[in-house]
Amino acid sequence: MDHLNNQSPVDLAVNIGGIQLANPVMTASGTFGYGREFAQFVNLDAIGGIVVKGISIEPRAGNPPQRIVETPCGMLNAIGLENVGLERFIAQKLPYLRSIKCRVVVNILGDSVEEYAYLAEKLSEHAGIDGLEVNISCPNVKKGGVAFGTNPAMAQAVTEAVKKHSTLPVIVKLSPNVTDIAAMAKAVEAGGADAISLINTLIGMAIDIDKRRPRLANIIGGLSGPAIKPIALRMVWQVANAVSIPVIGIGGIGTTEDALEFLIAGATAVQIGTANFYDPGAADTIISGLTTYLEQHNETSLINLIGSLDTGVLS
Amino acid sequence: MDHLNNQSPVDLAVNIGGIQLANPVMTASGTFGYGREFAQFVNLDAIGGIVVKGISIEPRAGNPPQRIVETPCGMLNAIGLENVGLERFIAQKLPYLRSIKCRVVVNILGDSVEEYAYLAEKLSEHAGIDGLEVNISCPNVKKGGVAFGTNPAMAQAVTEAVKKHSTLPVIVKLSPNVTDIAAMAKAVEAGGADAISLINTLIGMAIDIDKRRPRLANIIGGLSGPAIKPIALRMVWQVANAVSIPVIGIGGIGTTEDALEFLIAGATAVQIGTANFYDPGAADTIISGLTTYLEQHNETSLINLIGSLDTGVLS
Amino acid sequence: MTSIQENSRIKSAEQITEDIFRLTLHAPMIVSLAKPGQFVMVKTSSNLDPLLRRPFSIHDVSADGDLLLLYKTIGKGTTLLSALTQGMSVDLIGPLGNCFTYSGNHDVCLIGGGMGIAPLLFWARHLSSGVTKPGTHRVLLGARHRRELQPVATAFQSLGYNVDLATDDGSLGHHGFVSQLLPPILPSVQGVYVCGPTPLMQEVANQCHEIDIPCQASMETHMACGLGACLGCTIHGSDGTYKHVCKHGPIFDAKEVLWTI
Amino acid sequence: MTSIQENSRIKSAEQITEDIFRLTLHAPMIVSLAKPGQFVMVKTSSNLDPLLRRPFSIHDVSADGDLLLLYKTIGKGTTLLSALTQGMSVDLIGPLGNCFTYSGNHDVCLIGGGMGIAPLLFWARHLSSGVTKPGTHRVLLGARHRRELQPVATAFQSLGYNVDLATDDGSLGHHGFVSQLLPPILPSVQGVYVCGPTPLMQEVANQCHEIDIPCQASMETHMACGLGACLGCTIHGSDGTYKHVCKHGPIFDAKEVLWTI
Ligand SMILES: Cc1cc2nc3c(=O)[nH]c(=O)nc-3n(C[C@H](O)[C@H](O)[C@H](O)COP(=O)(O)OP(=O)(O)OC[C@H]3O[C@@H](n4cnc5c(N)ncnc54)[C@H](O)[C@@H]3O)c2cc1C
Ligand SMILES: Cc1cc2nc3c(=O)[nH]c(=O)nc-3n(C[C@H](O)[C@H](O)[C@H](O)COP(=O)(O)OP(=O)(O)OC[C@H]3O[C@@H](n4cnc5c(N)ncnc54)[C@H](O)[C@@H]3O)c2cc1C
Ligand SMILES: Cc1cc2nc3c(=O)[nH]c(=O)nc-3n(C[C@H](O)[C@H](O)[C@H](O)COP(=O)(O)O)c2cc1C
Ligand SMILES: Cc1cc2nc3c(=O)[nH]c(=O)nc-3n(C[C@H](O)[C@H](O)[C@H](O)COP(=O)(O)O)c2cc1C
Ligand code: FES
Ligand code: FES
Repeated sequence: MDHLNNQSPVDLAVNIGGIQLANPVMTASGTFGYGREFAQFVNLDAIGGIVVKGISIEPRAGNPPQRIVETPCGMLNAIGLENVGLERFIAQKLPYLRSIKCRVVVNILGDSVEEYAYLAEKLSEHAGIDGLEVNISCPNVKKGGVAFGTNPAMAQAVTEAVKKHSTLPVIVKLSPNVTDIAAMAKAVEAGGADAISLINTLIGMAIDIDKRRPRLANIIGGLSGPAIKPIALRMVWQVANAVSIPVIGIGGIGTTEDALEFLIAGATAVQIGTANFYDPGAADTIISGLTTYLEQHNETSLINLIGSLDTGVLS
Repeated sequence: MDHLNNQSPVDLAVNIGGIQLANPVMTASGTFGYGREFAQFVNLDAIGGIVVKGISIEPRAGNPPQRIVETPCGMLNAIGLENVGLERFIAQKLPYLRSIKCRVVVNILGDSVEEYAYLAEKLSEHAGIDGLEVNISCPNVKKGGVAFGTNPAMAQAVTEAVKKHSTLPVIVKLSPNVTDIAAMAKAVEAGGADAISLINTLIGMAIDIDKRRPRLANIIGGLSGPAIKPIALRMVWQVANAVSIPVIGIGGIGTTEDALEFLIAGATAVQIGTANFYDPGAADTIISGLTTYLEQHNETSLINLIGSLDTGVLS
Repeated sequence: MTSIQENSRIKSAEQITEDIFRLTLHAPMIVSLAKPGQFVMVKTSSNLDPLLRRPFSIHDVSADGDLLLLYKTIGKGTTLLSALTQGMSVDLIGPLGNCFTYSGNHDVCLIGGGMGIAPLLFWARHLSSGVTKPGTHRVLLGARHRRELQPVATAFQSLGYNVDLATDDGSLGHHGFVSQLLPPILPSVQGVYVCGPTPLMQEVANQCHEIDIPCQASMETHMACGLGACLGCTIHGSDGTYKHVCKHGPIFDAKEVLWTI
Repeated sequence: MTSIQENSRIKSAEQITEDIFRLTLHAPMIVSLAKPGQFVMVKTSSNLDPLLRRPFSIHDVSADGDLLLLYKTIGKGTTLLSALTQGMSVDLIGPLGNCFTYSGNHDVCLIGGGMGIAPLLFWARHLSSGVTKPGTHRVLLGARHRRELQPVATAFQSLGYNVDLATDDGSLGHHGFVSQLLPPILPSVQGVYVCGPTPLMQEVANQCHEIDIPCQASMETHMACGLGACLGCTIHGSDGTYKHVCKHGPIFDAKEVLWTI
């Protein structure tokens, strides 16, 4: 555990359903490539964990352009789950990830429960992977394309299948596009999830008023960035209060203050997403910012902070 | 219909379920007071319509402070439905509203189906009210506090009750905090709604990291402003495609371009909310901006624009 | 009261200390309407972040239409404001809220702490141009350090006021809280006007309450609109109701405010 | 290729026309790594709106570490950039993407339209310092009006190039599209480099394709990261795959690009 060495008397280490992280700062799937892209901007060895771009069994080409649109304090993306596929991930991306010290979580996606199960099984065979993150925001083609993540029973089924076929800790990543996020969280907890991460993107849209066409070729896309932070924080708080497994907070986190809000709300770790695009050193900045905050507040361990929100009578 | 007089050859008039508006620009409930507050900043006679702050049967004091928090490109509010109540609304606010030329829509809220029905009945007795907007984002106290707007059957029941007790056109205002907005829209259409407006605020949260307390006394609040525009636009597009009654687009609209996106997506009118706070002349600016856009695009009638989105194969 | 939107031009932007600034804006229309104690809502950015306007007391006005703000950089909005320079324009809405009132012909005391000093200069100017002479009123001002206090105090002195000062570090005047200067003075005045941090205002309100001297306090709260439309700017009233600072205030009779929360 | 984050200082901010600007940034670390055709991602705001960095070609570099950008104000980000003045700092990430390549010892033609001229100056400087003399290469530049074209063309001329010009309104050089200047020249060159609006690049790519002359085109697309991480910056490749402009480009062999879409 050499990566836990720390000059500061402050202990940032956390455990996410069996994955021991040197600190709670991870990078979110689809926003940090396969790590290497950021080697010049952050100390990859010092990050709590990297969640790689979502992997499917076969490579996917993704959606036609235009794939991204900037929105007020946010962005829409409709990448269409472009990825190199399982085989090339293992052959071409995993070796580099293995060479860095931080924890590596592989985000997986599929069109059916079977595909998730297959990915879980295959990835469990490889060293250098510390956990799986199950992206359930994908459409279930066998159920008419309804997203796994919008139906508690389907979400539970995927979770069970992945757990059954994998020896790795399993994080299930929730979609925010639901009426009752706590119900979704309870379903995946019942399905055996070791941890929950949230939120994935909110579904949004943008229109080119001169062409009177959607800006995204896919018409709709996923909204991310600071704009969604208040929604993400609310959901993380609700989920942390609804389940007893660890929760990873995601959504608009770009500063130490943002990360602290999620930790105080009950997240055991956080993931930095869109912020990596405009501030590629964000993870580093936040890790040292957390240390400073703890020192200033005379806390020796970050654990004390988690879920420390005081909701007693306010005036 | 003297307010339809217009020097420009461009016709901005629209009809919302029986309410004839000189132009599609309305102001959103809770963001424009009772009109008078903005008399110095906009030409109230020229606005399409004003939706007044939500009215309950009895006056409500609202939530303790802190009630508002700024967020990236947005704000959270937890006003707690503070309002003067039915009686004082009619005695003190309605006379002024009657004196201005634009259409007046009264936003109503209640804790039970019966309360909505009562309000609908009483308000129908007064001249100077052109329509009702039913805020179903409120908790149904008889159903354990689940919001009317998150359950299609409950939403339909409220709509039916209001329709039955009112002679006025009824707009039902949807909550965005649901998995399937189209299902909600269809339910209120089935309940007899004359029009649908959306979106109300998204539930969010903010934390004071030094006090480790929620910033809002109410813990959670409603997110509004430009941050939510992409979500609102997507929902308006989905709803406009799901129902055949007119749709009013709301959410983060602050510029002519924003309003045009919603109209092209299928909204027959728009409401300006949070933008009134930072740009109190926004409604005026947008009305003249719409005229300019139509002139530049050689359109004589705004109607042609509504739902003109071309989602044919994109590349 | 009438308020308008006015695009003002920066005539000067002075940095007083590291984090305190004085901005002179040419805003003749707002100035012509302004009364002491009122505030303006300032657009600090041309973009959507920060989204909302920021409220600032009208620090002073001049006969030729200048409006002064005295402010401290504490976050996004004030930091952006501090980067503006002479000649640039600033969008204002104002004047907003109610104003200080003076029932005439007796001596009063103005007490300001930190940026709470801001509205008091305009009020002092108004009082000095009225029925009474400045010399008979009292002005007590407090701040962290002399650097912060001196330039602001000078403005009161040049109106002819006798000003008593206090600093947290003793670098100018009394070493301690400005409220500690009040007890000996209180019996000789018939009214008090206070603005500053809540503990200061509460302490002054208490002192006044004890010997039944009228006290007006200028309250701060989070605001979205400043226009009475959002209902966001509540404080607790002593009668159990909520008060809206932008509409019922910002100036309140100290007795109307529930100070204990 | 290596890229870094560098906080550059503005050495000069020139306004060329109403909407065209030239920014000279001191960015010695990026300059030391930069190759012609590469771009930088520029933070245009200190706040969260606009959120994303903006991509700009490296227009030119100097031996003492200056990096030039040539840009047109079209929206939020570029408008904010245009308000920056000498001495202010600008956060850059770069150099990013691949670069123009020259296989040596033959004559080539550089064609730029509008802001597409930007990357060509750095490339022209590079070519002129290499094996061949500037005089034997051709440079064709087009823009809307002489005001826009003249100052930029001068920079190429001072490198020793013979520059042919075209303007949309005929105010300087050929009255019409710059691509119309190419046909007589094409047979005498062995390579073409083009950057500009898509119709221009497509037209040039077609002309080159017909007589089988290699053509490199600098492509534009919406980018979130510039680092190969977001996968947002796709264009259609002629082989049916998607290409990522920030990683596979921005310079593409014109044959690799599907121009018909
Ligand atoms: C009626 C009134 C008059 C004021 N007059 C002055 C003055 O003359 N000089 C001066 O320096 N300050 C004054 N303030 C406080 C000033 O409005 C805040 O310091 C300012 O809004 C901070 O903005 P920011 O973006 O820098 O801070 P941030 O912390 O980034 O602001 C975040 C949000 O919190 C709000 N906020 C932060 N601090 C305060 C505060 N103390 N009171 C109310 N809202 C706050 C902001 O308006 C914004 O919505 C006044 C406040 C009110 C209500
Ligand atoms: C590799 C590359 C090099 C470029 N080099 C130059 C240059 O040297 N000079 C120059 O003037 N412009 C250049 N551009 C275009 C420049 O990036 C855009 O003009 C700029 O991003 C517009 O930003 P804005 O905020 O002003 O416009 P807005 O319209 O407000 O931007 C909204 C969004 O659209 C994107 N966008 C807008 N226009 C374009 C465009 N043409 N290409 C890609 N994305 C766009 C923005 O990046 C932003 O995400 C280049 C683009 C790329 C991809
Ligand atoms: C360009 C882009 C690609 C993404 N790809 C994935 C993905 O492959 N799998 C996944 O689970 N989430 C993906 N996400 C979602 C992010 O991991 C994250 O949940 C979301 O962006 C919210 O966090 P943020 O606001 O910090 O970006 C992607 C997000 C973006 C912006
Ligand atoms: C301060 C505030 C108060 C509001 N009060 C009400 C209300 O009483 N009834 C209602 O239906 N919606 C209310 N809303 C929601 C708005 O009418 C609107 O639906 C929402 O703010 C989204 O639009 P916007 O992003 O343009 O603000 C309120 C919003 C705000 C910000
Ligand atoms: S600030 Fe909006 S009502 Fe007072
Ligand atoms: S811009 Fe992000 S991958 Fe190219």
